Amino acid sequence: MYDMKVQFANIEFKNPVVAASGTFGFGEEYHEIYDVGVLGGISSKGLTLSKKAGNTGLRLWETPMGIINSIGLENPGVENFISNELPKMKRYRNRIIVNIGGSSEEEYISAVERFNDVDIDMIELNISCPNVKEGCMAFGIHEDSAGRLVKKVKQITKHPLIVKLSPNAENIVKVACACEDAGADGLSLINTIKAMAIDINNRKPVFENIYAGLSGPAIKPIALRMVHEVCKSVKIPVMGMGGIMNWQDAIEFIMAGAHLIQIGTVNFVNPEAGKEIISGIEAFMKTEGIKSLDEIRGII
Amino acid sequence: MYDMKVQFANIEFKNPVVAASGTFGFGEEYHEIYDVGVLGGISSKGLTLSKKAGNTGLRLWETPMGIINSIGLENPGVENFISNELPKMKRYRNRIIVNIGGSSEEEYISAVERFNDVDIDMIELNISCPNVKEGCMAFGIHEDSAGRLVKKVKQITKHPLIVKLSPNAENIVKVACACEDAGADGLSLINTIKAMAIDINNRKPVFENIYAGLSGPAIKPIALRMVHEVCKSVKIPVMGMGGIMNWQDAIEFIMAGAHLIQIGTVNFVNPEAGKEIISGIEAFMKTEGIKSLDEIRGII
Amino acid sequence: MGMILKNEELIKDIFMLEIEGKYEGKAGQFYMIKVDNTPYPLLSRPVSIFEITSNSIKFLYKVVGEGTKILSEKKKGDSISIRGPYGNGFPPVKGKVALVGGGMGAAPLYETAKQLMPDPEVNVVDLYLGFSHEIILEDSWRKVCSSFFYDIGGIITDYVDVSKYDVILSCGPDIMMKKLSELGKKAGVPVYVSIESHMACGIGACLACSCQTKYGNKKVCKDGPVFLGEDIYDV
Amino acid sequence: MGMILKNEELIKDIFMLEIEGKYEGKAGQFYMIKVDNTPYPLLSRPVSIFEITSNSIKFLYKVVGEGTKILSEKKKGDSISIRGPYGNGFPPVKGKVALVGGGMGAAPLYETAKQLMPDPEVNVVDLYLGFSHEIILEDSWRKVCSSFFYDIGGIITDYVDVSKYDVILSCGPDIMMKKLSELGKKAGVPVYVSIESHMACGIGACLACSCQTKYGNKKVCKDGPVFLGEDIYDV
Ligand SMILES: Cc1cc2nc3c(=O)[nH]c(=O)nc-3n(C[C@H](O)[C@H](O)[C@H](O)COP(=O)(O)OP(=O)(O)OC[C@H]3O[C@@H](n4cnc5c(N)ncnc54)[C@H](O)[C@@H]3O)c2cc1C
Ligand SMILES: Cc1cc2nc3c(=O)[nH]c(=O)nc-3n(C[C@H](O)[C@H](O)[C@H](O)COP(=O)(O)OP(=O)(O)OC[C@H]3O[C@@H](n4cnc5c(N)ncnc54)[C@H](O)[C@@H]3O)c2cc1C
Ligand SMILES: Cc1cc2nc3c(=O)[nH]c(=O)nc-3n(C[C@H](O)[C@H](O)[C@H](O)COP(=O)(O)O)c2cc1C
Ligand SMILES: Cc1cc2nc3c(=O)[nH]c(=O)nc-3n(C[C@H](O)[C@H](O)[C@H](O)COP(=O)(O)O)c2cc1C
Ligand code: FES
Ligand code: FES
Repeated sequence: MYDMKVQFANIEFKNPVVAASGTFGFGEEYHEIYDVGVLGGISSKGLTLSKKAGNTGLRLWETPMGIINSIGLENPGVENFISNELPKMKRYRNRIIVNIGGSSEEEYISAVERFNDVDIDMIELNISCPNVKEGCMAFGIHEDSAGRLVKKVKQITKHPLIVKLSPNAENIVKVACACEDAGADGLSLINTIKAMAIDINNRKPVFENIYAGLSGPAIKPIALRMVHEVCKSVKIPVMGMGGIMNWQDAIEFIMAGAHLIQIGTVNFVNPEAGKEIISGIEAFMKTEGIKSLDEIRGII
Repeated sequence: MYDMKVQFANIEFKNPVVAASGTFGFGEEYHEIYDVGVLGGISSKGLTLSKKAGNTGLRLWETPMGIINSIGLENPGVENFISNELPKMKRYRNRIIVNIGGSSEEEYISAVERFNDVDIDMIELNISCPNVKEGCMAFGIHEDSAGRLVKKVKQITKHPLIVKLSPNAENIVKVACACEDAGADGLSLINTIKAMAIDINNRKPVFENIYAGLSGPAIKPIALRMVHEVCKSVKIPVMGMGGIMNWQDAIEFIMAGAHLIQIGTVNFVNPEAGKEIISGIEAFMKTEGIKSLDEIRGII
Repeated sequence: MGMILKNEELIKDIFMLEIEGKYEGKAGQFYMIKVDNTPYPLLSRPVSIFEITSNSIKFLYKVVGEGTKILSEKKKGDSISIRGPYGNGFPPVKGKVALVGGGMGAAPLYETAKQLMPDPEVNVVDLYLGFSHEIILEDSWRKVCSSFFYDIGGIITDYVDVSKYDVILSCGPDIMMKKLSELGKKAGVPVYVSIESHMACGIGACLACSCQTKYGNKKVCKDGPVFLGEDIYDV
Repeated sequence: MGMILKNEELIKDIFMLEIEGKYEGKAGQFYMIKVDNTPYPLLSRPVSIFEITSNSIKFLYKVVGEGTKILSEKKKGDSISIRGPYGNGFPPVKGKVALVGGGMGAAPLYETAKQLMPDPEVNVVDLYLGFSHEIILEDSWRKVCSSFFYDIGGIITDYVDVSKYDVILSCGPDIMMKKLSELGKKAGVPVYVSIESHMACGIGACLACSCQTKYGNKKVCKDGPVFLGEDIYDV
């Protein structure tokens, strides 16, 4: 009756709630708290071709209803992921999205290529991480570099390709359109917003890199606006995220046009948020007599 | 001994704390709460050549540690301001900054020109209001339109000219540099960030204009980053703002390079904030043995 | 900072909050209540004066969202910060007065009735209240007026014979206040309405609460919340 | 959700919080405490187990910033949400054990001493605590160890003859734990240190708390907070 299923780039998700990259590890830790198999899917911690140690110095700072992180893509590398983490992720029997970062076109391409014969559901191309010195977000700032990269990656990948957009783009709508034109099967947005904090007592920036990425409810009104703008401008489906704390927020993103929503920071605030958001959406559909989310998607 | 004075575009401010445009009216209401003459200055509610009624529908929405407003530049118009409000503002004996909005070059120019023989301290050219349908923010999105407008206004005004930048600019640093090149005597940033909220029960956007402007502590980490980026790129002085809640935040902006800081949303949260921030800065200078804010300005 | 003397749930979701101290204010004015001592949520909530006693101020409020929810969890002995009184309040009136409230619009009418009853210029203070589910404080209302009428779940304006009165003071849903304003206009009886608006500053500086009136934009927080009904509603 | 039984200021800015309920945890593990029931501040604060009793859990904490300030304002009877226990805790030890704490690093050593004292494999539990201003809970510490040494304002490591012990468990400022690790390395005595890091998830998912060790990055929240000193400090 009340069907939460969502078709996204020809892949069926059992419900619209996906754990956001970098906030959920590979699912294991949260699986000790609730069955993460209830989620529509999990986007893996951002992977790079080779293992990365991430940034030194302080990595996390709390701000009013937000957090700034400077993790810097610490990850085990693609090979380790495939042998050690992926088999565990498979047990959850939901959609596996592999989030890929990189500092050069070649690195992205080699990492994506490696997955061609690996059983995953989708690649999420992260061209929006503000926390690594070279590359990554650089590709997401301008439509030309984004389009070029996406085109090349699309040519070589066998998996559906979604591109994760940066709110730091000069014009996020133009980047979105360029990705669509380059063949992306879907988009996800927003990644964190470039931000800063200063330790006034020590007269130093809080982060060694000075700038880092802001996420959490503080940015929700901005994220929602960007998701709405992008959804109005492209035909490919969108995963919306940025500050979602509860089912009400999730419904806002769906009404703004998102097919799926991702939850990041909220997992730290309430580790059971994923489960609760799914039941909240379900209850809302029942109360409002909504049979499929298609009825309310993009109505704004 | 501990001197809070700041020179900004050859104008002396008795301290670095200025009330932000649109959040302080013309000072009168707050003067019933404390002597607003203690502030370094007051930036007037955004004025347009003719009176404006502002936006219809809901104008304000609270978000996690932020507020979204869609006032839409309701104001009495330049003429009424000069005859009814300005004389009252003069009683406070601090710096009077006249904030000017407009929807066309001509409108800006006529409004600014009108002040040539009026005794005020400074013009703040608002090219960043996201809440009016035509113009205003449109000028602040791209460096070309911003530079062109500023150049023309600079030619005709007899007052020091500062330009208020939009965080929605494609590249705020480029806009800042274009304004500097065009002759601006200073910059102020940031105005509100384009944002959105949806009323899921009524399945409608909260605001008639759909998008409106986010301010408050939620945006502080983003504002601080932008102020830092701009201060590193221009030689003219900067008024920094966005989410400042207390003297610690104010010091962060000064360490990021701002000459003056403006306080907006905090006035609604704590109407005595202006006074408290000034004494907080003073106490900090004493404890740390800072004789002039020059010692810590831009040390990050 | 005041100390909470009482924060009691009268019926589901409706609370009476009492704060210790000497407070000022006239009928129809409101205070801005900071619901928590942390900066979150940022804005204070406007709430009408329910009653001013010699050593306290009382508010009657309904839990409708996050702010009022947080407020409802405060306990006796907790400290709380409020600012006010703000707004114009009800105007001075004479003769036969009807007070008409719907839902939480009842709140400002208690102090109003209390102040009007002993007024030598006022002959009659009839109080009409419409509740959606259940009556609250029945005995209290009765004590502060000439006659008390109430209704549950219906339309309170049906009970009010506007032409019997010299003036009507009202607070409640727009639809109720508009109806009254219409009736009042027909009968030549002035109807004053207390309206709501989202507010930021509460003192007239931000223009968040602007409302359109016959005489151009007015600020609900400063020029209002009480207006002449026919200046607000298109009647 | 647990109910607060006690939240008492022992000396300026240092509080003992007791929460009702049956809680688990071993010495050196921590809980994530949500300091308020509103979403603000977003993140929970990691706080070591001070003591587990049959019907409650206790935490000893210092007010250092906004979160702990908010926590300190909670009262008996308020409800509070905590998650845990997290982290590895101190390893099983044998023989003569010294526990060395500096500042709030004392907190996890109470439960540690309490658990070690009755352990048949453990012969001696000497407790060394360095305080900056004033001693707290003097009687309590004495009761849970073989010998209790303390110092105020000095350097507690000066009092510890590392070579007398089979193992050292410590918690405190980095400089103290580094010093101990050096002394331990020289004397061939393993020194375990409990380190701090800013945390978001507390369970190993976000990598906010990564720290560099001899064996590559480790997560303070999951692989720690207890590590072998020489794996962390360059000694
Ligand atoms: C002059 C005036 C007097 C009032 N007197 C009373 C009273 O005596 N008793 C009572 O129960 N309520 C009264 N209200 C309504 C009360 O202010 C709102 O119910 C309250 O602000 C809701 O806050 P919330 O956080 O629970 O709701 P949310 O919906 O979560 O609030 C979100 C935001 O919207 C604002 N908001 C939401 N509803 C309203 C509203 N109806 N009016 C104004 N702002 C709103 C809030 O202040 C907040 O900023 C009055 C409103 C005004 C303007
Ligand atoms: C494993 C572990 C056990 C701890 N046990 C205790 C204990 O038993 N008693 C005690 O008093 N303190 C303990 N702490 C330190 C305690 O977590 C911090 O003092 C507290 O988080 C400060 O929060 P705040 O909001 O008051 O400070 P703020 O500085 O305002 O906090 C801002 C942010 O930084 C984080 N933060 C600030 N200082 C620290 C710190 N030293 N360690 C980790 N995060 C920090 C906060 O969690 C918060 O997210 C422990 C820390 C860790 C990692
Ligand atoms: C600690 C942390 C680590 C993150 N790591 C990644 C990452 O590796 N790859 C990526 O695409 N996004 C990463 N993100 C961004 C999130 O996936 C998400 O886009 C962002 O946090 C906004 O959503 P939220 O507000 O719900 O957290 C990370 C975010 C956080 C907070
Ligand atoms: C209600 C409101 C009205 C505003 N009106 C104006 C305006 O008229 N002109 C202008 O330049 N900025 C206006 N602003 C923007 C503020 O001056 C300021 O740039 C912004 O709010 C960020 O600072 P804050 O976070 O301290 O509020 C307005 C902001 C608010 C909240
Ligand atoms: S609430 Fe600010 S003007 Fe009325
Ligand atoms: S706090 Fe998230 S991994 Fe340790």
